Amino acid sequence: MSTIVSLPDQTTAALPKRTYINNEHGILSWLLTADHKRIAMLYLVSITFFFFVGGFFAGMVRLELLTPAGDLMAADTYNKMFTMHGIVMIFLFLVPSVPATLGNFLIPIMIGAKDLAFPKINLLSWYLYMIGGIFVLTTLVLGGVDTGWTFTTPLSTHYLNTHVVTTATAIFIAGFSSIFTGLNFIVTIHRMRAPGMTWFRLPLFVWSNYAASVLMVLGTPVLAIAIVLVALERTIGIGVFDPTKGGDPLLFQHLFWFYSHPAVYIMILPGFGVISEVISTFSRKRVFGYTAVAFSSVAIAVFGFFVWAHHMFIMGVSNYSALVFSLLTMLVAVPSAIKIFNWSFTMQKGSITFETPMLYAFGFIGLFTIGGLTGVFLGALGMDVMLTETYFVVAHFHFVMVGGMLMAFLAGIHFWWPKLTGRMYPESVSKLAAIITFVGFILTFFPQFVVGYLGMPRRYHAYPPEFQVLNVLSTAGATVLGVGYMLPLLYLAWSLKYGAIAGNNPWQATGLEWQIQSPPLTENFLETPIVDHEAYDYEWLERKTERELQYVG
Amino acid sequence: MGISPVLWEFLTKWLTTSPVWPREASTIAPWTDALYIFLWLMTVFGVVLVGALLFTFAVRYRKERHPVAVQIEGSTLLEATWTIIPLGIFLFIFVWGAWLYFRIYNPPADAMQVYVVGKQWMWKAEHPGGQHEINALHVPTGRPVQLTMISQDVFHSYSIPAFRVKREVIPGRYSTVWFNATEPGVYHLFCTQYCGTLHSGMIGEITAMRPEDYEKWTKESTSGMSLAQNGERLFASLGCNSCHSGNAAAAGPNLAGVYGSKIKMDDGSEQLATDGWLRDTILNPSQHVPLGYKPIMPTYQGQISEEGLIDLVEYIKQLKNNYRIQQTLNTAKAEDVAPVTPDQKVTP
Amino acid sequence: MSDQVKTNNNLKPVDADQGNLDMHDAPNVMNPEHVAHHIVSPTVYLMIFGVLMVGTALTAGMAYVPLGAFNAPVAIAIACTKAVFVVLFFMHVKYSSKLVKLTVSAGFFTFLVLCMMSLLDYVSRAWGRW
Amino acid sequence: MSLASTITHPPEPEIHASHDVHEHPFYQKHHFETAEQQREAASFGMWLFLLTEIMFFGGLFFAYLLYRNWYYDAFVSASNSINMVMGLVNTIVLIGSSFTMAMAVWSAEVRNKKLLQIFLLATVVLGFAFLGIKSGEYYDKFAEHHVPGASFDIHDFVHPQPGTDEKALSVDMANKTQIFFSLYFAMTGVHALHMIIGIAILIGLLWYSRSGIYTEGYVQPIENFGLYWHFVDIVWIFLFPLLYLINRH
Repeated sequence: MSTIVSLPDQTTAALPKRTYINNEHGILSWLLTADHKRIAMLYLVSITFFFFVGGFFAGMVRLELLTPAGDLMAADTYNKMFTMHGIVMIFLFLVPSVPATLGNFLIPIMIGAKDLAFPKINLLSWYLYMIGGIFVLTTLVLGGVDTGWTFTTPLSTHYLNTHVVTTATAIFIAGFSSIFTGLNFIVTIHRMRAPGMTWFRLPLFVWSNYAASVLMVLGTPVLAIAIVLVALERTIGIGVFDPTKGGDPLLFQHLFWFYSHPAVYIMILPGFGVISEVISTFSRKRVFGYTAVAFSSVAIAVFGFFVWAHHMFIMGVSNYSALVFSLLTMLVAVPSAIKIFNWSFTMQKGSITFETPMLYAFGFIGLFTIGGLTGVFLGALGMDVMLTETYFVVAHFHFVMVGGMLMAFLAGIHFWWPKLTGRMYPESVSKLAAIITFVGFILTFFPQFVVGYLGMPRRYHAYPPEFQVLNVLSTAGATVLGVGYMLPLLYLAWSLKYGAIAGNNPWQATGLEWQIQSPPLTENFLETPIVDHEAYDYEWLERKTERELQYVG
Repeated sequence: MGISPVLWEFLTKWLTTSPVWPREASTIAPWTDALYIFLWLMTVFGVVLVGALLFTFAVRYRKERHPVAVQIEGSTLLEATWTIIPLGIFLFIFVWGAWLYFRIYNPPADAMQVYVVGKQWMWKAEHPGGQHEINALHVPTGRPVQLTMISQDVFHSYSIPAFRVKREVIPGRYSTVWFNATEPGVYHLFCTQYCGTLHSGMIGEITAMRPEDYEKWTKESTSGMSLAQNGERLFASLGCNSCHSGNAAAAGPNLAGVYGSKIKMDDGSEQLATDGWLRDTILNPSQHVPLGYKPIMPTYQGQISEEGLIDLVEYIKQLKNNYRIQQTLNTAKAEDVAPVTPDQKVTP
Repeated sequence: MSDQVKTNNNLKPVDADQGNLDMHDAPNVMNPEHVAHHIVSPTVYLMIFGVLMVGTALTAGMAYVPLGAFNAPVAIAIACTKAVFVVLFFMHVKYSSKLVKLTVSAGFFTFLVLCMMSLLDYVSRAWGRW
Repeated sequence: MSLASTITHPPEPEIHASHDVHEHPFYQKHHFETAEQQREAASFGMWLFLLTEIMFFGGLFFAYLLYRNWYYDAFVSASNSINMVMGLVNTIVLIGSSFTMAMAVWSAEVRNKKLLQIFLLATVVLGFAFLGIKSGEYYDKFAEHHVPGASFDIHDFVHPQPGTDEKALSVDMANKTQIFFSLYFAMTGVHALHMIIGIAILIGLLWYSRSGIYTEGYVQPIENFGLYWHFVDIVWIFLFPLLYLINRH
């Protein structure tokens, strides 16, 4: 099979002498760094850690559900397991995953800047993330929390004896980490673009991270205040959400979902950006309908703020407002459809090769299509009555977040691994991992659609025996999925030392990040680059390569 | 070559006992299923379409066959196509879904009433005739049944998958759901909103019975006191009757026939007397002062349980005239109002 | 090297679209079209301070005038006026770039979305039988 | 050397060392092209942060809006029970501190170190004055058992002091005053927290202003802090009528 990978001659190639990695030495040079690339690496290590922590809880949940009886662990232990799974995965993995690692590393380079606008705030946001993470781990050590990641009042405020306030603090702090990341990105993208780098020359990865950042900045504070009020209600006993004092528990739901619905776009939008880059590169073709894809990201960000009450259709919002929110939910589905078709048509008349990131991107498109369309099920009012709070929701959410976001994250990690580290990952084993992940994913989550329509509620510790077969399939799939996620951890670690030297531009991609050495210098560019070409202009790349050959020759 | 017994058992179990489609046991179920099937057809269509595009392009334009890419900017016509067509489909689904939603949550006027109180971690059902059930509900087939539900503590959710209905049970206010069972049988009842440690234990059985069987069951399981009778006793023991006596000079308004009517308030607004409104007037009387009355009614917040409130609401709903109230006034002791079965306690 | 930087300064914005989306984005090496740093004079500050004091007196006084349902809108209107003065002059938004103006309005817009879309639920709960 | 190849083939680091030949102000960070770019980035960043603050307070303001409409009578009585004069004085103090802060920014812009320090100090003093009055108010509420929680008591609202023209609330409505006080303490508490953080930063700025960096062109920290301080002022401009002035009589 043909490939576009063009590596330097391995016998003579070496990593660049001076890179952001070897610029300074010692643990302090990492912990006190202001370099966005180093902070990205710190994030990469920490979110990987928390991903496997969250994955462990997921494994325990699946293991418990192997049998209908609640026999592996006690009910409250199980409740703690899925709560910790949700909190760790959402606040400590999904929200920061692509933006804080790949976005942090690449956005300044892609727009031709030397760093993010506020390097110290960038470092601060990593520390806030870590403090949030430590609070979550503290909760674990103290005995866990069992509110579910949604913190439904009055359950979380009055009826649980677990460490709700510690967890609330964790989420509050981690929330500020994400606010600062988003703030930094927005300022950087507005103010730090290189000469000639107009808005419509930005790579789509930058557009989608920009849209996600807007959501972070505007949405997260509302979650923060809601969580503060929950903590105050638990500790002091104020009564804003307490029905016995005249408060409205639905107000908490409104405030919570005002953030937490846009939060799913915070999670998925950067993934969209990765897929745009990957599909374009391996099709050697400009993204079909660049402006449509860019504006659909913005449209998702804007519409994302108008649909939150679709999480509350049966919770007692008025039926009239349910109608409005359902209609708006249908509208927000359209930009995602636009993206899917544009990615597909990007491949048309391309010159396609099938490296690992491309396989993950294929997986992403397939799974995200299912995940997105099953979201329409839940947005349709009458259907939502049957499906909400069942495993159908769980399956839908995981199709979007794991099938979509995690696939995109892995695609991105493989795609930019040569840039991050200067070395290639091993191609064949990574392809195998991509396929295992895909198969394991389908096996894990597809049965959950079926069992969800049968009526199996989510967050159930024990369930009626007739649901067992589907649950067994799901648990079996989770095992496969686990292998699929362990593999990249192992071979990527291996490649740090033994991977082939990647050279500047192994994929022959057009982004500015591929025009500099890998791994990059601390200052990214020696001279501020001047951009005189559109994004994904492969002809420009060809001309440039020719010129360089002449120049060198 | 023998097959592993574990695998064998798994396979047979799979084939024999594992449903992949929930039973259709209410009038709404086929409609929900129709939308569900339509949505899956749309999903399959979408996935096949995208899959076919990806596959065709991947085969036709792979590097071996198509070494040089042709750069295409995009196409406004195509963009418009895949904006407008999905939008049309989604809007069609919106209309269908909204129609179904209003069908599910808009109860027919003649529906039979059952009250449900949710608490950690059990469901209490109360029939107007005085039948009390825990984690169970008996309903007749062929007749619309409306549940009026409230939670004593946290959010719960009353879900009957076989009937395709579900509604959140909220602390502090009534929510309702209705269904019309078609098939006699025993069905799952789940609490689907996470409600604490024993969330997965908050389950029960819905028994749909033929109307004649249901009649029989009603007779056999009555406690002897209807909810309205309980309500009447509470009404007297709490002293409600002293003001709401129906006399022209009474300090409180006449309650007979009040249910379902629109009431003029002293702030000029009109309020509709629903179940939830009646409940709220007992707990927050100062927010519901009718025109021409003084805000003198004390609150009964914390003095009546949700079950007691249901009894009172049911009593007021059934008051067609003031005869019963007059009766309670004429009786010296509240306890003597109605015959009391020994095992029934007045809910304080 | 410095030669090259100088030639960069002469480079005109390449894309006409640049101006439309964001009047003010490219780094200022390239794009001289940014709002000059405007120093607001103490006289202006003092005048605004006076306006705010008058507003405070007015809002406190109006609270004692029985206007029925109009007390709240009047109080909010006065508060909004005061806030606009602070934003425009103390916070220099009057002299700032369009981007800052856009940011301020985006904040209030999102706040309005939160209020209006939630109120949509609360207001319509009382309608109809369910 | 073509432009494109500059990007691709960076010159050797040795050459690079001599790059920074043109003059930069001492406060310009290396990753900005000009001081002006840095200033605008910082100011835009501050505005974005204030955007998040709007949404942070926004959740509280929405809760207030909702419950005020639900429990208007309780809100009126509870609002009348808090000391309006203290609130008014605090409004004047805070607007005054906003004025001195604006003057501090001006002093930095015209590079007058002495004036800058005076105005910063005045802002600190006024900030403390605000907090002092606020804590007096909190103390009153505490003594009256108006702090939500276990010791909350509705007696004052059910049986108002004779002699005042305060309307007696029925018990069920009086219970709702707890929601007012919950919001009162949450809103003024979060606001006071912002004041405390602000004063801490102010003291820091005052300390560093001794070296004169802010009066030699590096106006940005003063200016950005000014934005924050004015924002806190704006929040109070709304809190004052909303919490203290509901249907006063």
